[in-house]
Amino acid sequence: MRRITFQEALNEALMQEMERDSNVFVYGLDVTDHKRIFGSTKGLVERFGSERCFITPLSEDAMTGMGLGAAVNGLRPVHIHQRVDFLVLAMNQLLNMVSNYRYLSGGKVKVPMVIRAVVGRGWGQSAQHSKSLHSIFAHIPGLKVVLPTTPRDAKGLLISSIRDDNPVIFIEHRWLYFTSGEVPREPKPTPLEQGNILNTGEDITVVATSWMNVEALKAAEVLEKHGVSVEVVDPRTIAPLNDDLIIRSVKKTGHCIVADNDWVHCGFSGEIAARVAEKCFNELKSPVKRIGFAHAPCPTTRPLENKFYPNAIDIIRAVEEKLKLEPIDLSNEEFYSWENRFRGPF
Amino acid sequence: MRRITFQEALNEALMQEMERDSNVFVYGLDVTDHKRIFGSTKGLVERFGSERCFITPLSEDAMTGMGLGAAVNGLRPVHIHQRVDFLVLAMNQLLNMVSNYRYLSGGKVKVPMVIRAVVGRGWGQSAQHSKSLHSIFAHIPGLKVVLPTTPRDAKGLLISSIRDDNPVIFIEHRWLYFTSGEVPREPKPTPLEQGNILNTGEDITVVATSWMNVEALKAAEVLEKHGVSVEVVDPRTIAPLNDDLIIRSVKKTGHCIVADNDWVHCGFSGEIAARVAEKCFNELKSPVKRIGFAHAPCPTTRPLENKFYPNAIDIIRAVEEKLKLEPIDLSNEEFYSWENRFRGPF
Amino acid sequence: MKNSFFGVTKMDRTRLNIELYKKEYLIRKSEETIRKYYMDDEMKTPVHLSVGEEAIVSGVIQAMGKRDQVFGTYRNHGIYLAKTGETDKFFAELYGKKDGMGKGKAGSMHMFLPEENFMGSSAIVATVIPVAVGAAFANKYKKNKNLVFVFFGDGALEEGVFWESLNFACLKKLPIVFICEDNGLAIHAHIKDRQAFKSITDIVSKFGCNVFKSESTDAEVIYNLTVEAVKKQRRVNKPSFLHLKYYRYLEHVGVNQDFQYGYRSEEEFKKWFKVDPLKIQRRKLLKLGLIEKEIKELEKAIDEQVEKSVEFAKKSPFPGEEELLSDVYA
Amino acid sequence: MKNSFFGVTKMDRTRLNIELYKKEYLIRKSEETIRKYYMDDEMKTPVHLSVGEEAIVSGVIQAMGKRDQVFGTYRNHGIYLAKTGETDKFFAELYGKKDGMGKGKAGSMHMFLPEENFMGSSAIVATVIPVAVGAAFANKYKKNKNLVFVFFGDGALEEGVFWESLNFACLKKLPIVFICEDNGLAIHAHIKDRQAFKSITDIVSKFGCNVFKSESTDAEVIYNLTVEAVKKQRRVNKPSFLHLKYYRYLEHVGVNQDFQYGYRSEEEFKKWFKVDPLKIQRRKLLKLGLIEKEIKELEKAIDEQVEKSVEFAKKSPFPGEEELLSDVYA
Ligand SMILES: Cc1ncc(C[n+]2csc(CCOP(=O)(O)OP(=O)(O)O)c2C)c(N)n1
Ligand SMILES: Cc1ncc(C[n+]2csc(CCOP(=O)(O)OP(=O)(O)O)c2C)c(N)n1
Ligand SMILES: [Mg+2]
Ligand SMILES: [Mg+2]
Repeated sequence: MRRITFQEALNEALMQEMERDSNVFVYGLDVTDHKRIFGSTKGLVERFGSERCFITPLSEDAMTGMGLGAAVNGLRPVHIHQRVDFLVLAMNQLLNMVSNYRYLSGGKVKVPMVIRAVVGRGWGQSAQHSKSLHSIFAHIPGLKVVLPTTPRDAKGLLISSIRDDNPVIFIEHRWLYFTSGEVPREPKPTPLEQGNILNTGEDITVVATSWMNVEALKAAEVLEKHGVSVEVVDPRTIAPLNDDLIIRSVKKTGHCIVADNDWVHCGFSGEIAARVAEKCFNELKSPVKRIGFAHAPCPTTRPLENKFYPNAIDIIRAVEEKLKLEPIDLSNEEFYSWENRFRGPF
Repeated sequence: MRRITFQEALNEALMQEMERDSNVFVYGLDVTDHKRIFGSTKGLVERFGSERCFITPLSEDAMTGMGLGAAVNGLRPVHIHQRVDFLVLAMNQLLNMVSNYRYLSGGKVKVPMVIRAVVGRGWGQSAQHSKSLHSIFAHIPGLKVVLPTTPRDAKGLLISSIRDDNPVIFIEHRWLYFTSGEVPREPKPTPLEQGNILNTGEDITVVATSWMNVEALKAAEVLEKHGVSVEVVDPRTIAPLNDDLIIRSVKKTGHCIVADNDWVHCGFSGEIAARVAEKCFNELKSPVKRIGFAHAPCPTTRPLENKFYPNAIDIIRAVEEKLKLEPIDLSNEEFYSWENRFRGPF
Repeated sequence: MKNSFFGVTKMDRTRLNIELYKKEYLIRKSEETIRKYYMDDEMKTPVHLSVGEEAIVSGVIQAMGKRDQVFGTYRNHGIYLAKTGETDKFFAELYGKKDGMGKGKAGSMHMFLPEENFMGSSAIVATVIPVAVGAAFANKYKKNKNLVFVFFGDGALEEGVFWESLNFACLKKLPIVFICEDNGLAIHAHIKDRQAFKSITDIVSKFGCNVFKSESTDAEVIYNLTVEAVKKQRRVNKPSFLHLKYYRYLEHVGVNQDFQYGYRSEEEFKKWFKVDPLKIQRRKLLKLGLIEKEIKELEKAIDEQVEKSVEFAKKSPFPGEEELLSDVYA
Repeated sequence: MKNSFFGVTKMDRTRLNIELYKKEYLIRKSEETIRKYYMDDEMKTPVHLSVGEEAIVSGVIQAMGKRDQVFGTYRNHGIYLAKTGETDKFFAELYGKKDGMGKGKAGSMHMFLPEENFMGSSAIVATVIPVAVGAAFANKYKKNKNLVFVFFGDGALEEGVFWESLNFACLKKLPIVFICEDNGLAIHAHIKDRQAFKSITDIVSKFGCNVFKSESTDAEVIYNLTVEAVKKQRRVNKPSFLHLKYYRYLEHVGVNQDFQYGYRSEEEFKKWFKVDPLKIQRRKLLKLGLIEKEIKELEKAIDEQVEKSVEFAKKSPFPGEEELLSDVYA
């Protein structure tokens, strides 16, 4: 099958969905400029015109409410943010309005809206451009929260999110934009609320979100060479969360590590750890280990930033600890990093 | 010792701290009207004047930033919200500014500010006046999050929060306002970051937040009569979380229930469950059970509202399940509810 | 024989004023009914009554087209009643019953009825404004000519999202009518302690909004103003902003008067009560030639409707337990 | 012998203009130095350069009292340099080093130096405005007469919090000067595609703010305007709002020109470059009687300062690992 990048996959999903349904429109800061949200909105304004793809004032709160009103009136807005950090300006709409509008109408209205937001490490982003708020959104009933990892899922999950009749927060890691993989040409939805096994393994389960799946796969690759078989499970949709695959996997392996692209305290990693500890109570051979950001605002300088973000090595070390292995010599392993490809925009 | 209500305790703390330190000031919607935030700001404007106790425009976002600026300039603001739901309008200031201002200054500035916010069931509050966002605040490094349960703690923790050089989100359950207990007359701080054992027990640990402690104590009282001894642990400060007492308790009892005054998914209950499952891996005799709000926006109508909120009975049933007891006949127990005392304001 | 008044025949005008009075009376009657039964503690939902603002709501809504849409705040009873005319679902919702328009989940503060184009109301100040703007955006997108009307209080002007919404609506020239119902109070806080500006219309006009204002409690005046606004809006293709003053008769939330607390005076109330919307309108109907009996009859019809709805509401069952978790997702 | 200009002696005026030029030159030189070294990829922090806005920052800050406080956005290099005059901590921060004013944690976008009364800068548009208002509140509370100056871009006017902050500052008559640096762009978006209003000063004045505006690139003009604003502010006890236009020479973030992307024309740049702040100011110094050599000398002193600071920054160590978790809490 044809290979394209994550970024192209997002772009193709938007293109095809806008083609299919004239109620779909795309808006947000920067969606029509020459950078086109890391290329993901390329060609849209040219093809569909400025009524269906347009920039807005710097008014995240109102623009979120605007999307809600449009959705209630039958449109399917896709609102895009260069950084998830800008969504905290819209928290009132998200938590007080978007999430419960349908409920309060007694089920009479639908709220089909997608909010795409970019997360992830850049290049000295510092504290205000580095958050990953997925657990916060996931905490609120009524919102769906989706984090694609593969290019195939970027396309398939975005299509599903646009077609879904509920508000979906769709979180994209900027480093994933450069990854490539097989993606069907036709608009094939990936069902929401289903996890995905990215690597099959027997010895230990790593549940990872977003970019952390790439780190987990790298860890699995390294560990494989040393005879350790790691199962990597990507929940993809974290709210509502279908934990079937995760639970099944941990029942099989008996060990679980959660590598979340976020802070640990009161985050999604705690939810997974709690569920696994409860549902695999008899099978767990060791406590669930959580890996996430350091408990600090994200610092700018590279050495501290490197310590702030967890990576494949942290996962490898955690696996060794769980399975009581000798530390593997990693000096010959190449751990990639794409941070240098990012110098802005944010 | 003298007994006063939770509401009086809060009031006394403010009064004494404003007396002690002229940099402390109190502001927010409704703080000077005749209702005085359920009485907790009584007498302040009369005693300290309208420069140190004043109402504001309806501008939660700016008023939070205002507090930050005042704190950085040496004052000690206490900002009050009738409902925590109004704080979501200030999320940008809280998550992007207040929480990391000190960090980004390289430790040069201090941010001594307190944000008091009322939570809890009222009386048909519905979805926009019923949230408990403590896990969201707790997720963000740099914020402290405090939930007092007893009148003594209401006073002591508020004093500590005002004297603390960090931003503190101070969350008060409206039903607690009516509870009374022994409270020292002098301004005696209760240290932050220490849990509190509200009831000593041997058979099972219930970790509860805010009002849920009252429910847990009621459950403990009922269970006591049937020979079950329940330890109730109130973490009080949930960020940064000192889990010593909790871990020690579960190591002793071998069973743990978390009764959180919030939704379950990706919430504080998951954090406790994850920690307990990890740190008491060998001692736990049954999986940690989490009790919280139903996973829905809060409905208005009483029968559904009654189902939405967990209570002492849910805790009792959970204990029975854990300890494999026959269901206790509760028909002669009186389970109080103070909801009728609340008809507004919100 | 024509007796022209804004180019309307006397017949038309009489009919119009009857309609306005019926709306006003339905609101007043419903609110009084709530006041009557509230202490039974069966309507377990905080209420923000519309008593005093009947002229505004009735006048504006009378000027709306059938397919125009409306949004409101928690102070939404007037809007609901004027727009839908129905009281069964209304009271059932207040009683928390299955037959409420929100199956009891919405309560007083979140009433809306999409099938009658009442598209939403919110209890967080100003939050419904951008949503209304989005609905207007959709109408323009779909080129369906429907207008959106959004009601909010003077307090909403202090929330940032009001300004963001205003800017976007004006920038995109959206088919929306902003209606600020200014009672000079946010709960108990006076406007002068909250707002640095004197005239909101002066400011709003600089965003490119057509502005209109009135302190009238005569629903017909409000109606005519709204008709004028809509005409101008359709002509020059700009949003409208109506700044309308009124007096809140009762406490902010709840069913009682609250002059005893001293934050406002009963004198002020008495002044406004002299020009009570219903008094004015009733007198006008007599002047327009209706006889007392005719008015009494239409009042009685409404009284009966409301009493029947209360009975209906009381008898309606509560929603089943399964409703707690339904409608969270579509 | 007096040569009066706003009542200032020629001597004073010369000194003033030297000061202004030094500020401008320090900014330009520092930014050019960043441009020179940026591609070495050692300054790993996104930069939003102040090239083009030197007159505004220098003029305004020259008019500030020593104890007056300032706040800014991510486009804060100019403010930092004009206010503090120091470059060691500045470059060390850009290089992510321990000796940076934020120990490398802040980076370009969050520079501030409380000991020099630069009290904060933020990379989330408009978020620093209410914080500045709070600082002004504290100054008034403490009756210390210090003013707060807050810089922000034209984009900030679209965020609700700007309006909330403005309203509160005016309501409380706080000692604050709002400075909108209007370059007509938010990243690549033109102001006309974002704002429905034509004149922000017209609107702001209705909140009870003293308003001032200028399109000058002459730092002295900006200085005088600011002095006038401050005088009036102290006299009538109202906040000030300065609306100042300029042209951003480089891309929004980064060190390059970006005319090739077509969202703006090089022609426009050329027009503005004719009145480049440094050109104007240098010419003026010559007119005021300085000789080329004197100017060269002061330029050289700054050149040396900057080069030395870069050396210092490069040599400074990175912060230790323990810094990751320190300063999270006090
Ligand atoms: C964002 C927010 N802040 C505070 C409140 C509490 N509150 C409820 S109603 C109200 C007053 C609103 O006044 P106004 O907008 O004038 O409407 P009115 O009640 O006068 O109709 C306030 C402050 C709220 N609901 N939402
Ligand atoms: C709340 C928020 N939304 C979006 C962004 C992304 N962003 C960064 S700078 C910028 C443009 C700001 O323009 P302006 O305020 O005019 O400042 P300038 O860069 O022109 O100095 C935007 C949209 C942000 N940082 N914060
Ligand atoms: Mg009002
Ligand atoms: Mg700009």
